[in-house]
Amino acid sequence: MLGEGIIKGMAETARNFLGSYHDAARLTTVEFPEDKIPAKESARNFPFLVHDGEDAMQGLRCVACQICEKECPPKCIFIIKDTNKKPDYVGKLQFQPKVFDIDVSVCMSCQICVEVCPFDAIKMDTDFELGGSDRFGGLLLNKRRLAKPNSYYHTIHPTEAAEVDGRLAAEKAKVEAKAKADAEAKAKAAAAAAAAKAAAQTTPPVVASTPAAVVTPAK
Amino acid sequence: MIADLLNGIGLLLWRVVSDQPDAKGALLPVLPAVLQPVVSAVLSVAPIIGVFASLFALTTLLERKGLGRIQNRLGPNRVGPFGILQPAADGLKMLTKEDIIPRSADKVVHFLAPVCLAVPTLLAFAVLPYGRNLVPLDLDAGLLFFFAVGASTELSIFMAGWSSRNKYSLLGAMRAIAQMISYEIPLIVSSVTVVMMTGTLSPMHIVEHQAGFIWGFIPHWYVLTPWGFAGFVIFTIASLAESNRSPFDLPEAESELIAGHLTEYSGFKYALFFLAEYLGMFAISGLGVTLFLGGWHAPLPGLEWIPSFVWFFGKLVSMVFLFIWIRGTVPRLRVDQLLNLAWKFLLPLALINLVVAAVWHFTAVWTFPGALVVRWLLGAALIGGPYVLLGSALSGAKKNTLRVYRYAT
Amino acid sequence: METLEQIQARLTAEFPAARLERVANESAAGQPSLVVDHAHGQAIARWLRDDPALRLDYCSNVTGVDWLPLETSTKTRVKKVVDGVEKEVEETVKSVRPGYLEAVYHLYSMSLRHGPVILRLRTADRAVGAPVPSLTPVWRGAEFQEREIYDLFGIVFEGHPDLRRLLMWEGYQDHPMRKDYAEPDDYEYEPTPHDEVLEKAGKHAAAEVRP
Amino acid sequence: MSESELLSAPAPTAMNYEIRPKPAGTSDAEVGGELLEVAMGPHHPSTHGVFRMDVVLDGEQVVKLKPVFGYLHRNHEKIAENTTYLASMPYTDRLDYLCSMTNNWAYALSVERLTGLIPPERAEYIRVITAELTRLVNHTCLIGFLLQDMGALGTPLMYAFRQRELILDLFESLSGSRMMCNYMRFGGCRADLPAGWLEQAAQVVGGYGQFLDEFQALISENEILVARSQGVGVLPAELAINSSITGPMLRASGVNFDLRKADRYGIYDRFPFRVPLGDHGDVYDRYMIRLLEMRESVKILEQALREIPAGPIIDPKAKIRGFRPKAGEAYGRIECPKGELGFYLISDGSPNPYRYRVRPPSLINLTVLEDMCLGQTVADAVIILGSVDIVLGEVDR
Repeated sequence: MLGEGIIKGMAETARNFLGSYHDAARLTTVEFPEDKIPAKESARNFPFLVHDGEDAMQGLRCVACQICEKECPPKCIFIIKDTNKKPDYVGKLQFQPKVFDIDVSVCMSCQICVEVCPFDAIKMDTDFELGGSDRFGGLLLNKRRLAKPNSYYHTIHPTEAAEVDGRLAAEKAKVEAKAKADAEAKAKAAAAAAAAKAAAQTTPPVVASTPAAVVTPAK
Repeated sequence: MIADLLNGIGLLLWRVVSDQPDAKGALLPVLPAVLQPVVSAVLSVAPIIGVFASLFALTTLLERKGLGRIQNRLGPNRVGPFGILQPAADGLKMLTKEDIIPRSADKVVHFLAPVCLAVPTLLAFAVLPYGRNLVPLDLDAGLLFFFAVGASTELSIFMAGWSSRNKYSLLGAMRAIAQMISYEIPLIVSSVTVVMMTGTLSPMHIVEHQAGFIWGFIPHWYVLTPWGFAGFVIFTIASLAESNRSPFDLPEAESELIAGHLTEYSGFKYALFFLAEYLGMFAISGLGVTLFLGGWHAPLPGLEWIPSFVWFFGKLVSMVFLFIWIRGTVPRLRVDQLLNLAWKFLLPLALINLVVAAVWHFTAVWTFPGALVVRWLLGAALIGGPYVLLGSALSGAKKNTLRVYRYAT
Repeated sequence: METLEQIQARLTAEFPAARLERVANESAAGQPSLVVDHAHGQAIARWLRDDPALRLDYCSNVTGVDWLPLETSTKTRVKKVVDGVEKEVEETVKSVRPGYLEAVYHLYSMSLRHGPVILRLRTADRAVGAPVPSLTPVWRGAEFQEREIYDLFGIVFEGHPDLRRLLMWEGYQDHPMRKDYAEPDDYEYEPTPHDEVLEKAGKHAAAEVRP
Repeated sequence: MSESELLSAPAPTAMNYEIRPKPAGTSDAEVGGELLEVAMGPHHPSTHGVFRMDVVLDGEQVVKLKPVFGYLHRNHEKIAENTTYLASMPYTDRLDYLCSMTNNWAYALSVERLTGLIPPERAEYIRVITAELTRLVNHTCLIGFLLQDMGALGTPLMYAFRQRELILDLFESLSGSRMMCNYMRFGGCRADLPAGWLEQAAQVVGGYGQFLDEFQALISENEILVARSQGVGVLPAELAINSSITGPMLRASGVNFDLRKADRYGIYDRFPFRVPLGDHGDVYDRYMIRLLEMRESVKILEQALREIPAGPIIDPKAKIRGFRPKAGEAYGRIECPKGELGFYLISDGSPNPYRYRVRPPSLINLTVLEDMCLGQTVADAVIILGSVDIVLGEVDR
């Protein structure tokens, strides 16, 4: 009959009208500045640079390898290598960025820089309340503004950060173990050499010394 | 003198609130004779403008809130507590916007159009009875006056559309003309049934005819008779079209014609159109309340102590809420379907409804027990049959049916 | 579905005069294609569409490719008489394959659910406005895509019913998808770290001043 | 048939690009009035973005309609040819910005065709789940937009968006972004499902049936909707096939062609879903087909969420840095919610594709826009456009 469908529809809208007063599944509005939905762990907005330790500039994990600059789809990363090196987390001397700029007016939050970074130096931030009055300079973030401590990374992406830290620690342990083993082997070799030298005076050496097996921690 | 004046004002207010006749008579004799006609006019006009302008503000808020709730949103709630000051903010925004007149527009007509729309709309309020003794102008041919004044709004919409020199405006204006003229007819014919039954064109008397209760508790409103119900439905549909409300908002069809005749209007002029449209909606709802919903009569016996205008405005707001509810539910008709609905469905039904009303009138002499029920059923059958037939003819002409779909695996 | 070899054999039988060339595809997809000559392009397309065994009624994808002139050097060992002695000498032969533009059609069959058969139409050279026959009369679905190729590559489709630019505006001169397209540098500049744009614009301005 | 006969055979559709003769029975306004040319768009509320239709009207009746594109053109293909394979992935999100997951998949699938990478089982399941969720998102939005175009003042749209948000939440917790997911990678997916995701997804999917029921009750039987959309914008099946129409629009015309069935890409052969087909090819069928397809998607999702195995999510051969496919070309296509989304890639062995082409279903589905609109009114043209389901990011690329 004519009008039946309209009446059905009106019943439906009435149900929603009433439902919006008592059913939270219907009235899903979150009134933003007062209420906020906590950021999801995987959320991403703009990248930031992770630093270890207190001093942001000293602790930057970035080694200015420029892979992210090359892979960035909209080409919003801008890096100049510094000529002086600084030690990284395992103590190896690495380059550091002299300039590390991200133009967030161009950045499209794709996370590819994070994926391609071999050093876990760049991660995605979840902060989205970034309003500002300067349209040009304000949106060009330099490395001081980009640098954020590892503890911050832990607060926004706890699972991922723990995993990264574990990996880095494992790597560090590996390197340290290797260094230790190397040192031991060296000492051994030196001792052996000394012994050989001493022995050489009596008998020629028979067995070449082998370095001790390096214990590699499971990854 | 001052004491007399204050006394007069107090008495006037008391008479309004307590539904006593001749409220103005309480104040006017206090004043000098020269002032009396002027004050009398002001006393009639100022409350109408004041009350309906604030009702307009309230309705825009109610509409936005109601639509919001229907759509599972909160609606405006930022300006003032519960967003109550939102209309003020809207009004301020409208007033401070730049008034743009397109370079190629007909400037005079472009300016006159909103004025020409607002004035007759306000005039229509003159004949509506708001309370038991509260009618600004008790014209004998009040209904005629109402329709005459209401019909003149079409002109201003066409003025707006034509003078804007915008293709969308023109299309919107053409639609508006076709729509409003077409729906004027079912609107009037459905009202004529009431005139037939009451034998008067005065809204005041029509309301008085609906006094009393059947069996002591069913109000004697016309909407509760078969012809009255059919008439009320036709009247409501036609008044939706007359006030350009969804699903008949074709003249300003947002998704097709941007804003139709309003495309080139901004600022205060736009606000005036907006105001006039809502005032038109109130006026026509007010007429609907007067004709079919018993005007200012209370719905149940024993509630008469509540001032009668409360009932009137309560019913008016309910009508408006119905309009909002419909707006939140249905899509828009197409222009040919709109005209088909008017000419092939509403008009024949309204004419048949005249016959039903006549039958109802002449069977009033039946006095056997249960006569009322029999009359009711007879009337319902007389109008319901044509409704079903015309309805299936209208929707079945194109074999519009609910379809069954096949599936491939 | 028949292999491309079989289709080619049947096409050769049907159109003895047509020049057909199979293009191998080294990728894992293994979708070889068939280069069709201009004179028989439409007829072959129609035949492919209407042949009951193929029924390639659906032209899925039409696109252009700009092949730059390719310089290939092949090393060959040639026997040569050097100083009266016959010797085997390695010689590098440089050959330049001329550039051309190409329209690629991916054809499928909706009714028989197979495909793709890939047709290629090649222009003689990379000149703007080099023609190929349009296949829009055969598959309406090619209409916008051929317009797009005309717009972005500059291939003219002969027999296309409505060959206008699709994405760029009327009056635009260049064809942006060509490999030698130079970006314009006259658009509004906003300071970003991408100062190369500014640099380029400066150079452009300087070049305009010089002559 | 000989060659000359073939050449002279008439094309299956009239290709007269002058003002076409009006369809029989619609012409009654020959009273010497002038035609009205209206440029609908690019700033028009219901052209779904910056699309323009140059319409010639006789009264309210459309006698000629030419779509004009390019207002959102940014030469996506050129950008992709100047950057690495991986860096194009986030750009594909922005093609059809409602369906980034399926765009990702189509691109990843094409690259997998090019290189021979094989995604592991779990990744295939995740792809099916996200793609079907995307289909729900897209169809939900579309019916909302379509009804908005029809003049239903936002109510269906808001209900649709309310439901869509739930899925976007899922996407956010999976990929980090609600719409620009950038989730799939060549040979798998980027990140594994977070803890509790499957349960949350099952809950959302479980509630979808109720939403669809409510939506149907709200509007599907509405007389105005029925009157507005039945018999409007009819697209015959032959014309649809010849014009390369794909997706729900094709199926509404009664052609049984769904790439999930025809190509069986991914692991779609494991899901016994059905393909709804329309018989009339009008706007109502296109609307209903989408509603019915959503119900099938819900079934697929329920099965996939139940059966998803544990395991790796990316092919171990996949390289994130220094990705250089062998020279060659590949065309991969999937059934994205709007139709067939294809990526055609030519590699010359360098890190950047030599040719990168998107086959945009939105654009190609517009081929028949004029045919569907002729003889209809302006109001119909708007809903016909709405029923085609275009996203300008994809049309203009």
